[in-house]
Amino acid sequence: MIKGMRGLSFKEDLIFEKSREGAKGYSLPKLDVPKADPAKTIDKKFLREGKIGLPEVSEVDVIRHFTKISLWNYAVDYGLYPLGSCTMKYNPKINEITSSLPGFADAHPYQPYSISQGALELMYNLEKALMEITGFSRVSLHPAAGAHGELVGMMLIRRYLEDQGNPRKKVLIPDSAHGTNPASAAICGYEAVELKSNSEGMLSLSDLEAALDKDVAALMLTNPNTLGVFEKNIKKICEMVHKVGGQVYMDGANMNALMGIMKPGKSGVDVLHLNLHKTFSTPHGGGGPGSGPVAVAKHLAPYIPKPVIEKNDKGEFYLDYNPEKSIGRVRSFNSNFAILVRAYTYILSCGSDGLKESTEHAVANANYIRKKLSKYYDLPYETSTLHEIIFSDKIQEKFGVTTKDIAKRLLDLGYHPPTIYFPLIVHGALMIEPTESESKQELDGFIEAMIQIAQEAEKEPEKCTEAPHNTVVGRLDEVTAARTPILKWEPEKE
Amino acid sequence: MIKGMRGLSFKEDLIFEKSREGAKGYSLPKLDVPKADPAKTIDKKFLREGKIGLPEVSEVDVIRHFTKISLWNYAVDYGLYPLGSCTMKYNPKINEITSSLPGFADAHPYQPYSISQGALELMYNLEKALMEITGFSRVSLHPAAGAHGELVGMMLIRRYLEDQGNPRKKVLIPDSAHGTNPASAAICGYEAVELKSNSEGMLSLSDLEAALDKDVAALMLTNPNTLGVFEKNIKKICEMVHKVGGQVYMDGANMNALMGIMKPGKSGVDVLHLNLHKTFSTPHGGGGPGSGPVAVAKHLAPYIPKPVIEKNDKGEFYLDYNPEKSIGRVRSFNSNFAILVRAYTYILSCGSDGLKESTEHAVANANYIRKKLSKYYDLPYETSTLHEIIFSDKIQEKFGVTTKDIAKRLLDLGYHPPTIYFPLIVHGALMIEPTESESKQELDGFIEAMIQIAQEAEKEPEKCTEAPHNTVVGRLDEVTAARTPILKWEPEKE
Amino acid sequence: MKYLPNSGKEFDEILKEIGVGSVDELFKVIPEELRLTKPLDLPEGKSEVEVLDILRNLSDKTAGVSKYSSFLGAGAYNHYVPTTVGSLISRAEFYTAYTPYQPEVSQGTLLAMFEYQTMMCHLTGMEIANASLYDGASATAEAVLMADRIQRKKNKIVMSEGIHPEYLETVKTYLWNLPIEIVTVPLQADGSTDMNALKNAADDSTAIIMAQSPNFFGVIENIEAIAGAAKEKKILFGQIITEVYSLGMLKAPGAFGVDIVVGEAQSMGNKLNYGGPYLGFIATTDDLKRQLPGRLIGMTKDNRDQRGFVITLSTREQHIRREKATSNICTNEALCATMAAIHMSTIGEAGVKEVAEHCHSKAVYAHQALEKTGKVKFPHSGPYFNEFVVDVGKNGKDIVEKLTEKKIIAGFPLIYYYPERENQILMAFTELNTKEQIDRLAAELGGAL
Amino acid sequence: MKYLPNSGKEFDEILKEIGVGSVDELFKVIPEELRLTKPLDLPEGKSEVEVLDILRNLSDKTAGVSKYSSFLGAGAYNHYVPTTVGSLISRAEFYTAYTPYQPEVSQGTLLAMFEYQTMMCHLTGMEIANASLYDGASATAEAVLMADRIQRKKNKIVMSEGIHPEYLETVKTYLWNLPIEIVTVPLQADGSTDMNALKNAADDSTAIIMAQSPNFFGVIENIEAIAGAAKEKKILFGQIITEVYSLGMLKAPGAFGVDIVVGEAQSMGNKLNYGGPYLGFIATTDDLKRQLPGRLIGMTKDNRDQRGFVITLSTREQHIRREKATSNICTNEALCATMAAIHMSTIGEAGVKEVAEHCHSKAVYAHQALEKTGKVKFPHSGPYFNEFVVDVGKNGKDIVEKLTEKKIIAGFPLIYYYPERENQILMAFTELNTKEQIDRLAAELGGAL
Ligand SMILES: Cc1ncc(COP(=O)(O)O)c(C=O)c1O
Ligand SMILES: Cc1ncc(COP(=O)(O)O)c(C=O)c1O
Repeated sequence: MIKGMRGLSFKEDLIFEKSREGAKGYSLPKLDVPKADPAKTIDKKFLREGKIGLPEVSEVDVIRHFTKISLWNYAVDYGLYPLGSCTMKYNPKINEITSSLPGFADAHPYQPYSISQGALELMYNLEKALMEITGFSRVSLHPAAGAHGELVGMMLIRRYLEDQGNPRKKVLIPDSAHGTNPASAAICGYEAVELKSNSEGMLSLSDLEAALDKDVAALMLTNPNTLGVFEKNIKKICEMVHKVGGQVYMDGANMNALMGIMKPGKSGVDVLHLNLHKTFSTPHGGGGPGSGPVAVAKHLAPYIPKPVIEKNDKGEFYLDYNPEKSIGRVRSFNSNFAILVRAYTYILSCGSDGLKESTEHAVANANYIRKKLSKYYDLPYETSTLHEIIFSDKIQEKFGVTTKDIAKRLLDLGYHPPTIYFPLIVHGALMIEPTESESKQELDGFIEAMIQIAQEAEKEPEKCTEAPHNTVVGRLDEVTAARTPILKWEPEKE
Repeated sequence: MIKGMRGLSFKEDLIFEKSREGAKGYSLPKLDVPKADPAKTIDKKFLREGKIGLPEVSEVDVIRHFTKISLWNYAVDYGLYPLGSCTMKYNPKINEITSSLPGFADAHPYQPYSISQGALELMYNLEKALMEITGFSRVSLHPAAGAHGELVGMMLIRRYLEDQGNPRKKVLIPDSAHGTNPASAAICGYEAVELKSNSEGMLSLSDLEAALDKDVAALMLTNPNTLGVFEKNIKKICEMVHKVGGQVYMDGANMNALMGIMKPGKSGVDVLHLNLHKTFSTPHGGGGPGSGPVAVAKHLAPYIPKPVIEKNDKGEFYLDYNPEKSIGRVRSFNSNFAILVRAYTYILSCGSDGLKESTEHAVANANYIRKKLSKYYDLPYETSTLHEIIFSDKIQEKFGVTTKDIAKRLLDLGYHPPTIYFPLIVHGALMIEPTESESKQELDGFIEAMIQIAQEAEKEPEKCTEAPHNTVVGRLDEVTAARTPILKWEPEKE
Repeated sequence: MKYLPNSGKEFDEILKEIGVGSVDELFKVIPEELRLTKPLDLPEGKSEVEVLDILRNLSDKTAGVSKYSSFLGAGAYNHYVPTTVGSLISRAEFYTAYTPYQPEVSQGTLLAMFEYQTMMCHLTGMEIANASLYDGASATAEAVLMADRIQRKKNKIVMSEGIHPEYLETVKTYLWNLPIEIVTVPLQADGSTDMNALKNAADDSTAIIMAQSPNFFGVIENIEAIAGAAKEKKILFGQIITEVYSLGMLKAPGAFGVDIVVGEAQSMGNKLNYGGPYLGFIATTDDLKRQLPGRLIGMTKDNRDQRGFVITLSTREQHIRREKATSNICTNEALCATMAAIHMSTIGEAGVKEVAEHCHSKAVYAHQALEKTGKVKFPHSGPYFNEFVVDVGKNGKDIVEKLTEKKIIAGFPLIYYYPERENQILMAFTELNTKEQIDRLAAELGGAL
Repeated sequence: MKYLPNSGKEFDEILKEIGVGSVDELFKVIPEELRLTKPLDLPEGKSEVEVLDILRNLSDKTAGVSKYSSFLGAGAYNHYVPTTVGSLISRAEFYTAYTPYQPEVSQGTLLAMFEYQTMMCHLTGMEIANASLYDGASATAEAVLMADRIQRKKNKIVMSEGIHPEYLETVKTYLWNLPIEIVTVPLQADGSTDMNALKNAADDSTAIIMAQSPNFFGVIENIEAIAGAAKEKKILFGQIITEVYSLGMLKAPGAFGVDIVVGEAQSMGNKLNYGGPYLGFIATTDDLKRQLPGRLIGMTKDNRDQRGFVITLSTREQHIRREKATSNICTNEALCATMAAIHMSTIGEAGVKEVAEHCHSKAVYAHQALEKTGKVKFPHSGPYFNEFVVDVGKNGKDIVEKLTEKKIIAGFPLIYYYPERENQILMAFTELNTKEQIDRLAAELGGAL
């Protein structure tokens, strides 16, 4: 069954447009100390005068405003959200409960260790679990997202190489890599050098060989890569990079294809980041917060960001603020802790058996879609894939229907589109990652929709090129948005 | 701004249709005691064999199913819900938090008093607050809803009259009364006698006089009545009923028009029920649960249902299971406690000042609508009204547009319709109660929509008669539903 | 905190538009003498922070059973509720909607109710089930009133003394005012209803026989025999159930020809809530549907030939039928039923059976563990599902209070309702009671005796 | 508990359809030698009941500050969060959505972000604000990198020592690998940045001056003077704010010509969460917008001429610009920003000012109460908003631990970052600290000294 249809929706103004002078949505306890006159201690010129410009609305206004606009979103709890690389798996409800337990939610990062043992123990245990899952020697939970993890990983490599005598200059990055890879390398002071993928969608060993020299600090490799293809030469690749004294960084955004099946740490990789908000089921929140722990081989362990969690002889947990070789701080406080609670909950729930089965289901689901849709959509790479599959719009383009049109038409039919136009090396890419969270029923609905679109592209292309029709807004003009940016609300001038 | 528009919605099967053998949405801890074989102690013929017939689905299936179908509902958190008599006011979010505090949510009704003092204190305090608000001598929190309160109220009257020597036979009920009034009287073994309203929409004193005799056990009066009209002769009415030895029962469903303004207990009334799920902001939950406390004058206090809450010398709260004259139990355990927590929270939040202001805003809002719409819709009674206003479809009917059509068209425009065809004495009634929760903005949107409908009725009546157009389902065939009732799901036979 | 969206300015505009000079004018229709001249004697409104403080404080003065080892049942059970229930029920679309009188914008509630009805039919083995009643006790009273309507000329009700005492009391209160006689039937030594006494009590003037199984004392009744006796005399038979999880193990009442199944479905996804709101249910056979109290949801089509759901058979209900309605019920327990539907969907076919198996196994284990202490007796020998009576040889209330100090709530002291059972405690076991809790119960109880 | 909707049967069907005999075949592309031969060394999966038990247990071993009288601030503040925030943010539509790459089905997130951007502009007095960065510290590093891009030829950064030590450290870590020099400027006796030293440090090669106000020690800096000095030398000036509620009382940085305002907006509706996730923010002037890191939401029209919102200026971002992007950030803190938007909508214009007033009044009261004990000193005389340093004359860490036993968390012992401030405690006051709490702090602290 194709899900999409039309129904009742609601218009809604901006919260500023609902503002009425004197309306109030809060109340505070009466001030129980004398009201201080700030002008007594603070120079008047530093005191605010006049309006700030925040809304003045009541509680019911706030509730209705955000409730109604929330209905304009698509969400994992509505259905399949097959964004390749983004791993939009289902977010178990228990995670939301554990992460808001009062001991966690109300804990101040600087409160004494004596009253923080549970939180510290959780972080300690999570580190250990991630070490086991990835096969590495140490994990840092600091990074706030995947890209942050990449940056930290590159910093670790740089500091390590520096200690070896030379930080080097270049980082090799396959052309299929996520944009954050070169950006992270750049912030770390490296020149990003692109490596072409071969016809199998893998890193070419000969190209790699050609690129490797003493200036190479690292190779950043995603595995399975963003084509869903496992870099089967990974061991060899690591050996080659190590031979010239470089390090191998693995982007672990696709760990959902590997958990319980193989450990990157055992394939020669030196450092890896995880996206807890992908592989470990923490919700994406419309773009964050996430968490991007970094797992490292033994030689990099001394460099991880501070503070680090340790356990003393008495079994008490504490933070070591001054580990000797640490690269230093990469953020304030300890971590995106509430995200860690969710990931830890997930690991406990799934367990050893469940994590592996998740991987198996994720890969099976992706291959099922591959099988079912390859009659209708062009498959740019024939190579076997794991947890995601990339099609292109080659067939539909002939009828004037592009990837974007396919995506917009999918909205009408009630499904979130796949990741589009990424990886960049596939023209008009449609990158589909169903994850293990989808039932065959849901996949079949999506497949049916995709087939319908393939047929429409041929017979009634306008259905696609003019899509979406069902959504509260139609296709949005992104060009004008960028050309004359309106980045904040202003009352309409009449 | 009229709110309604069309947008993306989702089809969804029944949960049974999503069931797949072997799918699971739960997991239990491993059984830590030996697995007992029931056949050892229970005669086999009493043991279940084969399937129960419950769904087999996963957690994500459950979440998506109920999330998606929830989107087919209109809710107070979407906007105005002007159901007259039902008082759909906004439900403050704090109520949901306090009512799910662990000490309340996980408390067993039979747990020892020593560990239940907080819950008992809350009930005790709530009784006191409701006594103050209504002006009565005692309150019973047992009734689970308004109608239950009515029944209990009538039982109190009957038991009291019995103790006076004669339970009597008849209960007088104005024709404008809610259906629960005669139904409650009937269950209590009384004959319901209807009294006609006069041209002002009030109880006619002469008709009352004529109906009063020694067989009259009680008059059930709603005040303000369901026309929104205050029975200004209430004192006189009570005197008249009392004179023949009858009792006066007041349906307090409309207390939102009186809180902080007048106390029914001081107007001569003997017993009153409240709807906490109306006046005291507890959510309606798609039809319940509610709570319908009964407030009584002194002479009825000894009769209230058991158990009753008391406080001993040490200031400890307990339940008296055996008050001598109690009518007995009317339900299991103590009350719809979680609803009481919400109502108590609301009373604390609003306070003396807030309750009164709520009433004022509720009445002002209703009169604002009255003023704005009386040019477009027929006003069957000219009498001043308080918190609700009744129009009829007299003007629109001429164009073939009935109350039902107006209601269905309102759905398209994004507003929940008023209560329709009630009170029964108004032909094609539209009973509008905005409550105090609505801003002028929201009222203006509704008024605009109502005016548009009035115009459509004249110019394009099919827009109304064929409405709703925007909702996921169109007008439903209620006649067939009642003629050949399908009351449970059965797999389609092919 | 006031929940008034209109600012002072807007409020003034509204008054001006209405044409009144002050808000008091709006209340002129209320005679002066009745209007309050001073504010209600209640504290002033408080902020969220303060109200939360007060309520948290009260909650802290009340122990949730999850902080204890609790063996309380007696009609309200502490079961595992999956996180799906709380997560979904907190959607405003469910909890801030009204009764689905406008079906086109209420399909969510209507479908959930329809699914709930279907699940209750499957659990009980009956043909139709309504969309909820207040609670088990009042639902039982409704069942009796229903039988009285069906069996117009019969004016006697026979009730087993194995029925929950509060349900019995409630029925008595409801029937006090009506010309219906109630006859109760005692239990025999094994704890089940005395069949001879029942057969003697039930005669041609009997409208319905009511029995609970598992009964209040945990004993599984011989439903087959009671149903047989009722059928023989053309009397209706109504079975009460307070622990619906028993239906995961026991044969559905429908299989024995029970006419009305009624009771409390709190076990399905509803929290203990210090006694309410809970979920009264009633299920019956197709031919009795027009006498059923309460709301029913039916399937139908819309004018676009799509499937849809509506409130149906409402000519039974008070808003149409007034004093001739099958019940005065209006607001029911829809949200509790929705929770039950979510619960039963999540736990599902396998889960309901597995939970039942766990409950039973824990009870059997506890029975053995308590027996081993050598300090208690079991007054009833009849089969049980997850609840049984223990005679502790001393005042049960005292013993329960004593153990409460050790963080164990041993059960319900029967003395509250049965003076003759002074030394007896009713104990219930669910999947949430661990072996360790039960061992501790046996040890501490043994120690206290 | 496994979150796998497909039953065994369906899974087999899928494998069959794919054409593999077993699931292992799907992994054949991974070299045999890399494939695990034994399960991960982790416990087996657990049920919800067990997992909740474990996590509750860990939570119970961690005290939320609400169970204490807490005077901790230092970059993370315990403010009142209205119930609207939790209630709305738990809507799956917000928290289970991805980055709004498909704007037609993401207008909810996009509009919330657009509103958040607007509010941050108003609070800071700046022209544009982005849709969030990770946290205050990394946001500060981003601001410095931004300045470096703008002032291409300048390679020096001047930073006040009044900046949060963790922010300073983070900037150092970020810049370690780049050819940028960091010069820090000490504070003067009153606790504010030494203006002479600052003027000396800032020269033609300086890209940006960074200062925090109120600074880490709670002292309000002379933003006007610093901005003036920066302007004079054509240097950018970036102000860091960790307690955005101060903006309810203090003049917006924009009014002083600050170029970049950056920091931590956790105070707006975000829980303490033991340190994260929080809400990094950055705001700047219109002419610098193309150098801004992170996501920006813009208003536009759809093909039906309706208003709508999209991610915009994304040519700055890594997914388009790769190594030339203004930042590597991808996932940000959108949900935290949504919480802030809900918070600022609920608290609103009047509330933000009133909360600020309460915070300040409590701090002033506490200052007096502590002074009265006669046992403490205040090292800094500069003006403060809601936070100040107290010298307790003994090791601050010891004192904090001592008071913790009395359910008071007196503040942050500065010795963690400043060995020379061994006896100093940084104390913060918010609207949630009652007079009674403050009186107890003064009494107990007095007693402990
Ligand atoms: C392959 C890959 N690498 C890195 C990232 C960056 O992760 P984050 O968005 O958490 O910063 C992503 C995120 O989409 C990704 O898909
Ligand atoms: C006037 C009036 N009386 C009584 C009732 C019955 O209350 P409840 O639905 O809580 O049983 C209602 C409910 O709509 C009502 O409006």
